[in-house]
Amino acid sequence: MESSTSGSVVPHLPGMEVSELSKNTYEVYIGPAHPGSGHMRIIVEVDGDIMVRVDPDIGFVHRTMEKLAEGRDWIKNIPLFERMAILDACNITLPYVEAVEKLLGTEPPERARYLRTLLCEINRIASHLYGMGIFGVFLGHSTLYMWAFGDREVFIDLAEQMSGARLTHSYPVFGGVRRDIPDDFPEGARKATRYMRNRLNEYAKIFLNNPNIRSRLENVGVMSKNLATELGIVGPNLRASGVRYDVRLNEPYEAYGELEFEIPVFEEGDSLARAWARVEEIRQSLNIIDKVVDWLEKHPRENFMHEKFWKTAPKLYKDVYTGQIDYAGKYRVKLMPLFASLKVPPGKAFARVEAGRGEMVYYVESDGKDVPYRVRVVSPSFRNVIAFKYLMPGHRLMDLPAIYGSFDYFPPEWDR
Amino acid sequence: MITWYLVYRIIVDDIIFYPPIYQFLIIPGLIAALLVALFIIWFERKAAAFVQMRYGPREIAPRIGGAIQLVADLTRYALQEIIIPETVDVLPYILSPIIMIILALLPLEAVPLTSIRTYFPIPPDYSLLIAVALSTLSPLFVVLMSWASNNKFAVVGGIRESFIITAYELIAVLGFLSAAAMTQSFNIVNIVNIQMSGKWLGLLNPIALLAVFIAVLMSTSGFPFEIPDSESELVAGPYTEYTGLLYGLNMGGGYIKRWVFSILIALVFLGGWAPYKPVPGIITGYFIPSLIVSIKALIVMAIMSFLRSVYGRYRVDQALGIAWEILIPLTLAAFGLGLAEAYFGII
Amino acid sequence: MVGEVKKLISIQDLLKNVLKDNVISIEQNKGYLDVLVPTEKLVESAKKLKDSGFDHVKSVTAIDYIAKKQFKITYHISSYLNEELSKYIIGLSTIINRDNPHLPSLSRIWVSAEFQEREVYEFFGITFDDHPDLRLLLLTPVIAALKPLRKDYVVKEESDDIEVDYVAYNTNKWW
Amino acid sequence: MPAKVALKRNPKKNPLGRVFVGNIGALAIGLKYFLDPNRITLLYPHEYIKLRQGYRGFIVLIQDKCISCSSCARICPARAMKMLSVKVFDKRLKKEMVKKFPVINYNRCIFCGYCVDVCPTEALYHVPYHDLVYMNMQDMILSLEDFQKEPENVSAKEGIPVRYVFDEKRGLVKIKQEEEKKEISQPVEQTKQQESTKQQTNNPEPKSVNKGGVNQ
Repeated sequence: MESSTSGSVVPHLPGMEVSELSKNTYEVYIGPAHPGSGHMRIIVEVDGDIMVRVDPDIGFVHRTMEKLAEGRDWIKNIPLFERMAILDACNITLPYVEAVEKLLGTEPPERARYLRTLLCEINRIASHLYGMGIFGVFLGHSTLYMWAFGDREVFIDLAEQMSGARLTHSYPVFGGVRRDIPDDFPEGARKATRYMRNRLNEYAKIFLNNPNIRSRLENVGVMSKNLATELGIVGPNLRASGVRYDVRLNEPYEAYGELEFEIPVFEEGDSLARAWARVEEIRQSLNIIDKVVDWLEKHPRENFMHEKFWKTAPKLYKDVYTGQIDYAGKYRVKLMPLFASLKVPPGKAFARVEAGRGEMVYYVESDGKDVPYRVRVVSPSFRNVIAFKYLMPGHRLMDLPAIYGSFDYFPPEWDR
Repeated sequence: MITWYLVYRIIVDDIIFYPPIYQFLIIPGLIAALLVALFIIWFERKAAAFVQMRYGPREIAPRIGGAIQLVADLTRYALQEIIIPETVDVLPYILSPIIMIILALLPLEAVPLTSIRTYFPIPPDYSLLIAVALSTLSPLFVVLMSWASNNKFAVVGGIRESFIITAYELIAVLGFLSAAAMTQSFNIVNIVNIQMSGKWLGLLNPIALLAVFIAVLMSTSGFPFEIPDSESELVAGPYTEYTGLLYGLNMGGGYIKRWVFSILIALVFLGGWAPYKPVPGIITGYFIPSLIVSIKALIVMAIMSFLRSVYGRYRVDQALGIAWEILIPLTLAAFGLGLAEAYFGII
Repeated sequence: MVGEVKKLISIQDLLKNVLKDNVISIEQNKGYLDVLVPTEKLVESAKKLKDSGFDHVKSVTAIDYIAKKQFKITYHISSYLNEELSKYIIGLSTIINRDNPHLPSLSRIWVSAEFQEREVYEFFGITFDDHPDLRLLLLTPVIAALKPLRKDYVVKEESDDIEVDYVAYNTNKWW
Repeated sequence: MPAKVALKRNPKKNPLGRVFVGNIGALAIGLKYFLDPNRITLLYPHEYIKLRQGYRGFIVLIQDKCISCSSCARICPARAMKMLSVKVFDKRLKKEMVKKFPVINYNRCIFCGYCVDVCPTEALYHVPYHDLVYMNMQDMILSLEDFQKEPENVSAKEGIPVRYVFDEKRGLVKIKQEEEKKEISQPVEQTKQQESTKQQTNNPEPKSVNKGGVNQ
């Protein structure tokens, strides 16, 4: 170690330290190459069947995104940050785009805001379904796993129609979006939402109201309102504990301020409430999709990009958008070449959105160059992980997957 | 000519249809169990796939719906290298899967599969008691296996297995014995003969059938009681350190255990070879009744397999709670119901 | 718009009332309010802010101002339980020296800062005094010793020449 | 009208009803799908999805349109697209000259499509398929000639094209292209003769995609 670090604390890895175990306890390393862990390790000390100490050991898929972002042009960071959670790609990159937009002063026009909202909600459903599927397989319920992943395909298909890619949409760009919805999108989206509403009832029957699963989840991992606040938990997990906090509610962004929808808040704070919170959120997201699609159908296809980037666009760009030249897809919004060497005025910006797993936060600092000076990313999983350390002790070892799964935790997102 | 006929008679009568060999190796023993495993594993995968928006096994023989998928899997297991970790206790590590399978098949030696006296493997007077007693042996080797593996996950799985053994055995024994209470006999032949009139004990005493059904699910770690080898926290439980053929044996051991219990359920609760009346003669007196019992057992197994696509797994303390707090009173009630039915002469 | 400005003024007043003379400066940035306090008064300010309703930390950010030989640590805090405060994000910042960087830990005040302080510690080599569990979080000791997020650790840029790619892949040195 | 909070609780049922109703409900749903399975699996490679026109698949260059502006190379987030200096004969100026053209390294490409969107003359376009195998890593760096050709759609050789359409009852329904041709009369092939012939991808998508409420 270099001398500039204070010498008193020797850095050491979790799991590699020498610690004295009491005679009765037993240390189990769950992960990283383990069917029930994902790319992480949980070091569990068990006394009999009871966990007494839980140490989440993370970083197995760390990619130094914050450092990489400092060496890349502003727009190139969008596909980079998408790799944190490709199943929630639009939500994950949106706060970065918003923060940079704050610095640039290019608020997106109305239609672009609605389009972003639409993809965000599609992503949210896909992300929740993914989480529920993993949750199902943690509890040995393979049917929910397959169902959730199968039904997620519906929403991935919707996203693909919108953006041209199944997962890595790179959809929002500074000042607007990259595509408009195709002509046949509203019909398909309405069919998909109607289908999903029925399916949610079946999910409840086979999984959430199944006595077997209920007994696994009820009163397991109870997180009180105060504990959730203290630990800074985010997302549906927070709202399952009775905290009325949702960025869409407290600081509405994009089109959320103009849409009417509910934010489900549960009181129990146990694993079952967290699972139900996701189901109810999917239901609300379906409503939002319906409303946004209605709005998009009623309004003309114009104003999808901020004036700064679209005013000087040549005729070809408009032709591509209106479908005169459509061999690479209709309604594409061409990017101006100035995006490639965009310089952002100096300043500091902070943006938050409600991503699928919770509040996604970016801090962006620019010193006027074509690369950011500092980008700080705090992903929802990163803020949820602390709950494992404080919530799990006292539960049985078999409750570990029930709690772990109920937090819908996704290692690549927190490792960044 | 006569000598060839004699050889044929010896092979058929004294070797193939010699009851201990026939029942241990052919029907319902090893060969039938293998075929059953072939079918049941295929059915389990297919049924789960039907429920789960998939096709299930298909690529190997697509015309018959991938029915011989297990053959491919077994070939793979057989050809895989058996890795024996340095830290294991080698002798019990290798022997316990093999002994487990043999012991799992042992109860089949005790049950009569026909009412013809010449085809009893052992005198059937106490056959129910003996079969149930023999069925309790093989789980011990799962515990031994986990201990010999010297792996934390295996040990935790083995401890869970031993908890489960204590939970389900009493239920299984009491459940089967409630049939004895109803018929005042431990003789399976008697029990089946009483059911010949269509009064199956499973219909007369459904509580006992349900209790035994759940106990069998517990004993063979079928869903929703797939606790010892719960994948999401224990990798593969007691079988974590096993590879290749030994792992295949372990997987097969579970199915064989379930098969043997299903045969017992078919005999005791589902009327055995009823409604067929065995007639002297090898085919009519031995082969057909054993086939009928096997088919009934197969249906029981198929129902057990279907549960995989509906349920998750219980927590170990919940499973024990279900066993000790709900099922044991229920089996006692079933025992009482059986006694009452016997007393009032319903049977 | 006028209402918003008024509210901003009121939150600034609130901060001034709560922190009194601890504040060096309050700066309105895009999306958050930056409150700069001296390092020795960080813990005291944090306690006061927590008592006034800011109950969790959203992000702990360290920024390396290599030209000024300074680190700026910002705790982005907000509230869950107080609906009025949850609309605002306060950046509680302090500036520390780049040589032998250390500052008091706020994990005992806000538990939600615990893992994020660990992360800052391993990426910048900034020590948090009195942290309950200061260990590496994401990196291995070898990488953490390089203090990768400091500005003097420079990531090698990729070449813009496709010939470099050809050569690299042909010699199997694509990594 | 902004969002509002809706307070909810876990659904409660009396314990006895929970055991019976819950178990029977779960088993009934299981049986329902066992008897009437809703399969969405794609039997790849016997079938392959015929993707929409706008799909961001492999990228092809139309050299005639390229004005060598390097925008694509500068915006590429993965540095997959780089400029290559080539000697070409300029028709307008009627002389040999060195010009820069983009080539792509598919080892790096992440198919974000920025290059296609940023190209001021639409000299780049996506083909709507992405399943392709290269034998080694060197082959994945395309030469200028390869980059102008549409890559071969390998799955089209082996499989039959299918398409998924949305359905209210079954979510996604797989329909085979042949069946579809019978059901919906195929609209006349798009006339794209005004464009370069190279850009003709195989079978442009029919315009009426989800119009027929197709049930299996």
